[in-house]
Amino acid sequence: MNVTYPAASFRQNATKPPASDPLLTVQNLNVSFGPAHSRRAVVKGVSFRVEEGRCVAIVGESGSGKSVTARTLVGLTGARSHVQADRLTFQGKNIDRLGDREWRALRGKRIGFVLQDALVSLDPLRPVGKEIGEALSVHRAIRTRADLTERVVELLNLVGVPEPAVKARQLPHELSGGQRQRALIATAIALDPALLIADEPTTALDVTIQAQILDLLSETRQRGKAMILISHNLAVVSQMADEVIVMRHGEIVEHGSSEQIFGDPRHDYTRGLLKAIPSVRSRGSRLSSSTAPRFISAEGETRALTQSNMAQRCSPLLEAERLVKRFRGPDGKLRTVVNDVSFRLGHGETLGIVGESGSGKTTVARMALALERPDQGEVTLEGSPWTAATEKERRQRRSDISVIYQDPLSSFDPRWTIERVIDDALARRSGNPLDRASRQSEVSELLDLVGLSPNFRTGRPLELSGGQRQRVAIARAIAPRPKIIVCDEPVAALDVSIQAQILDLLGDLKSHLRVSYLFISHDLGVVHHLSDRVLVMHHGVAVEAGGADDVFLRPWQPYTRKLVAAVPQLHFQAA
Amino acid sequence: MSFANGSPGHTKAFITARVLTGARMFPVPVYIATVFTAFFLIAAIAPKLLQTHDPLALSLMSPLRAPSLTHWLGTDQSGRDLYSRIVAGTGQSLSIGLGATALSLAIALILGVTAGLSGGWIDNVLSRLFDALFALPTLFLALLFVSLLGTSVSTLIIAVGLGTSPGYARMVRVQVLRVKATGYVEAAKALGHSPRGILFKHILPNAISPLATMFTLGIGQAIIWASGLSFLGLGVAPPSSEWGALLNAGRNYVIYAWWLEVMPGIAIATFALSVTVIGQYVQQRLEGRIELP
Amino acid sequence: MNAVKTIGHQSLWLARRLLSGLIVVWAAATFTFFVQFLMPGERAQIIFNANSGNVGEIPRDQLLAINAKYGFDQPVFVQYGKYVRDVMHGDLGQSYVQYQPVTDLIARQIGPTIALAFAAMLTAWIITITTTVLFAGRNNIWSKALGGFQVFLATLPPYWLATILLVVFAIQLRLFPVVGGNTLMGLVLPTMALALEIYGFLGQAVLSGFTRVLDQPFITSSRMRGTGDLSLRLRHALRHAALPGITLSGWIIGKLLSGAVLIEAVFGRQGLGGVLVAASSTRDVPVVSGVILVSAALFVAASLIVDLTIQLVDPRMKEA
Amino acid sequence: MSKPAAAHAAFLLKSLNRRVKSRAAVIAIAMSGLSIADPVHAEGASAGKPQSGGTIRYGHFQEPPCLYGGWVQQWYLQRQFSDNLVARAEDGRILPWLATAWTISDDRKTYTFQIKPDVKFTDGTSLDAQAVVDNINGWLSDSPELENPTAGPYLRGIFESAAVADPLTFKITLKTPFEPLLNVFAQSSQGILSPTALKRGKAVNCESPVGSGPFIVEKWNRGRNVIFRRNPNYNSAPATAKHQGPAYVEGIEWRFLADPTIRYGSLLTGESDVVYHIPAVNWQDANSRFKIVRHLTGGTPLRLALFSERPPFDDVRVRQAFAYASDRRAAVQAAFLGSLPYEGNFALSQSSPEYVSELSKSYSYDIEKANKLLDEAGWAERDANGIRSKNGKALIIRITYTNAFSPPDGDQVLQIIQQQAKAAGFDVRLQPTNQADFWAGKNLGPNDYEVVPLYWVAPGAEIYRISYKPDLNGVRNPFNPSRYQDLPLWDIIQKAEQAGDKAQRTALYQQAERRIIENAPSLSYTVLDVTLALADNVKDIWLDSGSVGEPVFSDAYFTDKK
Repeated sequence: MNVTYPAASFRQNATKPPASDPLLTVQNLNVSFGPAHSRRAVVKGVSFRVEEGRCVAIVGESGSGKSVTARTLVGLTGARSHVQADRLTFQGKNIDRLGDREWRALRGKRIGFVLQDALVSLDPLRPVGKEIGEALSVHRAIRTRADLTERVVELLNLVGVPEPAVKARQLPHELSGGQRQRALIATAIALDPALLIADEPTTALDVTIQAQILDLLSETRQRGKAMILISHNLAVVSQMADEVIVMRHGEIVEHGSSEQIFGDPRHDYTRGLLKAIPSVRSRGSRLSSSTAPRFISAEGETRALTQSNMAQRCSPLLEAERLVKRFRGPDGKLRTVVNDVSFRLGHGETLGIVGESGSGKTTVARMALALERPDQGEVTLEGSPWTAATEKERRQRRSDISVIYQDPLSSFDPRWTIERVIDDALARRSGNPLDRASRQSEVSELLDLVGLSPNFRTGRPLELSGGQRQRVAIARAIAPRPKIIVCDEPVAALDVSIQAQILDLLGDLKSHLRVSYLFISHDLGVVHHLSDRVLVMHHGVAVEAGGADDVFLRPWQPYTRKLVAAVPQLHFQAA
Repeated sequence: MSFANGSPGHTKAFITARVLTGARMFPVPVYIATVFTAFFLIAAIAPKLLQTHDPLALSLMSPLRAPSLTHWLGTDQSGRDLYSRIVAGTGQSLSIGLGATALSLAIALILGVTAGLSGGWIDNVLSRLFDALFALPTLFLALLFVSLLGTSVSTLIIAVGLGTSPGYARMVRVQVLRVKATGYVEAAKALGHSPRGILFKHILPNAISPLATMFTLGIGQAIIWASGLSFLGLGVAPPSSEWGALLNAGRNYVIYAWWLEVMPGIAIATFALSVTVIGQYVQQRLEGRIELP
Repeated sequence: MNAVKTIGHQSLWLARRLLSGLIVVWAAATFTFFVQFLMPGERAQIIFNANSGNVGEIPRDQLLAINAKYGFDQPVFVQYGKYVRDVMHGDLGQSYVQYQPVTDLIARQIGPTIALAFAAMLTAWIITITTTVLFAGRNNIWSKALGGFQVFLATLPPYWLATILLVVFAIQLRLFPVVGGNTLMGLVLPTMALALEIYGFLGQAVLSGFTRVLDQPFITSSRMRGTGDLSLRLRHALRHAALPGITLSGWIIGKLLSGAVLIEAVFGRQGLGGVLVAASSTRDVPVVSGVILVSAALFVAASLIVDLTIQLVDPRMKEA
Repeated sequence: MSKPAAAHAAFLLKSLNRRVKSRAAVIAIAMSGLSIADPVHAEGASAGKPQSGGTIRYGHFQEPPCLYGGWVQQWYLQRQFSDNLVARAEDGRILPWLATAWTISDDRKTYTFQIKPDVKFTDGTSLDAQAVVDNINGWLSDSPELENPTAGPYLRGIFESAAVADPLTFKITLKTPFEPLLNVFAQSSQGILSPTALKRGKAVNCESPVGSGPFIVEKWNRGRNVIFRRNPNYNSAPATAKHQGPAYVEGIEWRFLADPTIRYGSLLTGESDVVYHIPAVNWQDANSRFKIVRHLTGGTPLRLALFSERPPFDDVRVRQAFAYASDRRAAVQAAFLGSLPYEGNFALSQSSPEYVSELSKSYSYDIEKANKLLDEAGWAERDANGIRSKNGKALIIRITYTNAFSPPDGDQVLQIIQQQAKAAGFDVRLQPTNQADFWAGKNLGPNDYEVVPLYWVAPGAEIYRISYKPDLNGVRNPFNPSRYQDLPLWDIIQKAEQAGDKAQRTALYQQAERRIIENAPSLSYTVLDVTLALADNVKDIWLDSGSVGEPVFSDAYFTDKK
């Protein structure tokens, strides 16, 4: 029996007392992995219930046990797992100890499951129609081949896939991202299950597509089906859920109605999570609970204090002039990826570039770094040619502009220690070169600056967590004392609390080192939180540019409007 | 671990798991393989330490004796101790395997790195060359060399070395291309490092380290090829006790003195298996540390 | 409209592949032509010795006659040009020892070798698919043992295995004929010997692919639809896991042919093996070169088939 | 390869090819006690009436590049599809075959042959005097298509002409008398082939030769077998045959099973009816299970030729010492496991009529004699390992041999000799040479070896003409790898060849034989054999002991086939 959340408190939290037996009851669920001697508990004493027609959301960061909890309900926790519960009933039937055959009868037919990212959740070698048909034929719901085809088309139609008969014969990669996700949902609702579990159904999707998929899920719910929604995205959850369960480290930290959780979060963790979401409101404030680090580097402080910036602000640090970039596609055709994009980045300024996948924002970043040569137009750095210069000429000036990637791991030589990674960047610092000893002490200072203990010096990138890696990447980026740091989706792969820490760190460094950021992200909230000015890209074109507030709060381009509207908002924002 | 798929922590958890597994477990087969490899290395370097009899001493009174306590693996038609002969042949077999693999990798490295780095028409020409050589079966190439140059240990080494090199050369090229495209090479470029510096600091070390595994795996295969030639009577001839030559000689006795055929074969297989197990283990370790899954 | 474009794309691809295949064969021909100059001594003398005519001192005029007959008296590049032209016309030259053209010699012997190679490849695939589907990713002792067994098979010398199989199953147990000839029963043991080695490599590739695929989200996704395990393995996982195996099958054509030759030698089977071993022993270079060229062409053809098969299994490849 | 070296290699190649290829040399087997005189004839009488039918599955050893020619492996095949002019009985008598009668002129230079009437080649061409004359002229012509590498070395320089007298009569004229002429004609390589077919060119003939013999080549599946079909019109069996008329069996499947394990295994499992050659290790087993038919070939036995052109073997005492220094009798026993007898007479094989049996005891193991001879010859100094030297040059003996085709039974003898000769102070070094290298003359240059093993098969002592002809008038004898030059010996050989009286001829050949033994240009250890193992239900397969032991299947029949 779970001590923290006894059954009694559970009842109290439930908004409506159950009229009859709930659809699903989970009581004191424990799941652990590994062999008996080194068993690792991932779900600890979790209890909840789902009533007919209700949507229960489970939120939490990676490793919180939310996905495992969901998978327990379809008996798919894996061969090495150990599941134990006081009570586990579905439709009044005990599903605690089911055999393989009984589980199979349940899956798809009574409980539908939607995974994230249809590109990998649909068999890439089978037509989507077959995948949908599989759900039908496995449970022998359909007799003839013709009926099957007909029903598949019907289902695709139902989930809003255009030209369903054609699409049914196509492979997943031939469909657009949204259509794919719709098809995946179709596989789950094919047999009209009583419960639909959606595990991060919109995570890999662009924000506009995400909005459509959420609409589709809402429709499903409106047909009276119960739903469990698993997500790390609180905003998404706030739009859909009747009840919210917040999980951390395998335990439920808070459980309540949507209104209560978002309007009046009781637990510190929940509050922290809500606060960590970057948005327009969070601008200028800290997202994480950490305090600003003490900055040791005297020189940096001096620079921060003494440099008069007004004069420099006038002449742009980096200027991109009508950039055009084309790539040859696999079919041999030229594709214009960036089309006539211009921008300026001033001293100490942060320019956010926002856009959905394929909008060309990363290519712009690479051209700013002169890693890609524009087909037309040029980038100038402090007024002198940058992309037009030869690589040899650029090499000396490269220390002026650094980069932080989305995936820091691949940007580290896996054989190198953290110390060597940073030392290598320090050696590039222009001006008076540092000797070996001072570089060593500098490495420690830089690690300290990004909030890592000197113990990490000897570690290797693979041994670090995602947030730690990104901190090392930042340390490397600032080591040569750059004037500009290009950040290409630096927090896209991180959990919201880690994301908050990294964003805070970036903010702290900006004010401390007086660098300028060229900040690329798909996340409008993140961009809005950090940027002074914003450039919105769509299909390679800069559709709108301006001050961050202007663009996000008063967009005048239809695309920008659509984009802003599609961002899920927290419905019950704490005051 | 299938449950973790798709969640943001997947990659991290996966890698951590692998690193931990690698660090904790040193599987039993690897222990056994190491012991065998050590045995064969000693046999190659100091065969006298392991021999129980003089491998060349005839004992006309005890021909074709089955394995026993005196003759662990039996005796051959001249009463020579088979175990001691296998030990005596280890040096030659191993040096053929090592020599051929080293030659093969040397060719592969020079040409593969050149192709991978230069790109353009040089890459095209070299790649076609690898394709053409790759299309020629190793054994056939070896036979061509035998028919051209006659048989000798050096012909064997050249033939097997050349025959196996295109496969490695392709691999080296792909490795160089892979490393060239990694984030850290770009990061180094963005830091303003020179191409030369990047080549020596990043590309070469990272492209070559997977080849260490190939080297161990290659030795076993090279020995199998070379002994295949001896087996066809086109390699090393008796009275040398190179393993393939022993197999070739043992074949005629196989109905009545099975050990003469079975034991040298087991020696080859054991050695090849041992180095393969070690090679694969090292590969796994390297993958856990170096390559992303 | 779209279909037309795809066909155009496809035939362009095919044309490019054929051209590069031709280049590979041409390069192999060039290689075998020039490499023969590595042979120490005069070719005419070697031909003479190999024919073991009844003369002690080799008269100069006889040598000249041989030189004239094989065209050795012409400049190297003229010889090369003729050689390449002949090869393109399917003429691989004249054997130094056998009284017949190399092309005829190979044409007569290649059948059984290809039959053996094909049977072995097929068998290897059947064993691969069976064992993989049955045991892969089961997380039990069999699943682990399978990987070890495959590594073991891959490190066995195939000719040795063949000898053991021959003695045990044909001579001792008498389950199969010793002199198989071209009968089906006679094909069983050679096929098994070769197939087990190939399986060692193929099985490893497919097994690791299969195990990886079983971890893929779309497999989990399908499980969540209630799909049974066997059906998952057969309908989803196998197809993906087969891809690396198919690629590997193309790469190991050379290994397959080499193995076939060794195994033919063990079983005394008719085929290229006998030709090749006899030719190498008698320095009959045109025959050895001819066999090498033919196997290069086979390799090229096999890679083409492999690529087409991959496109069939994975339609995404068509666009790449 | 330099020219002289190549030329030098060539003579070895010829002779060694035969040794190597016939392989019998190395693995031949004969239980010393076994009666081998004429097993077939002895038991032939006991068999019932032969029945027709069945195909003999014969597991042979090696596959030649052509179905006829100068190599003994080709003779075996040619014996099946062609007939010879005359036959030779085992005791040396010449008997009629295609020639029903012949006369020899008083000056012993002109032979007149009568041909059997109504004989036809299997392509329909009639076998008449013209056909035979065409054959003989072809053998001795310069045409590479027609020349006969066996008849050539015997008859070139002796033969003058062959001419047709009438359709069934022809004459051969010689420049000098040559008594072994009919012996030469009796060997299968001198089988008469259809002149019509010969016009098709060598490549076609190699594939499908046409003779008048008991079997017809139906198909040669290279790498696998030769299918022989019975010649239904066969009417020209030799006088040595057990019956006239077509063969009893329908055909022969002549399989090439080079691997001894497979060959013997196929007999064990009943997949072959007859196999050639039993490996030493299986010899005892084979004798307990199967009927063994064996012929020890005539001509020179398996021997080690000692290179006598330069030191150390230019001194006859060193050659003799090397012979005394090794216990070859023990070596043969160990290597062949009793399947082959020891033979000490290296001049002539025991099945040749001119064989002197007491010579087989020459040079028995005597280490003291060996030491004495070496001391006398000046090889008196010995180093720490006991190796002798003279004027600072060590007594090194290099033996070049090839084992590409052979199991190590024979090589083992060499390894044993190596060990034993060391006691007398010889430093024997083995130079195993691959077949491919052997063709190229590796280890065979004039300064590359001291010893090389070889043999040459023939019915009798006429082989001396080939093996011991010295280099005359600047023409080098390529078939004498000992380089042993003995003009008086050549005189004796020529006298023997011209001696019309048989007793006198035999005496002269035996004189030559003794002289060869005395001078020790070679030393021997065992004999060459042709051995077949037969399944129980096959009868009357015999070896043509009058020639070189070719297997004969035309009288064979199955006891259990309908």
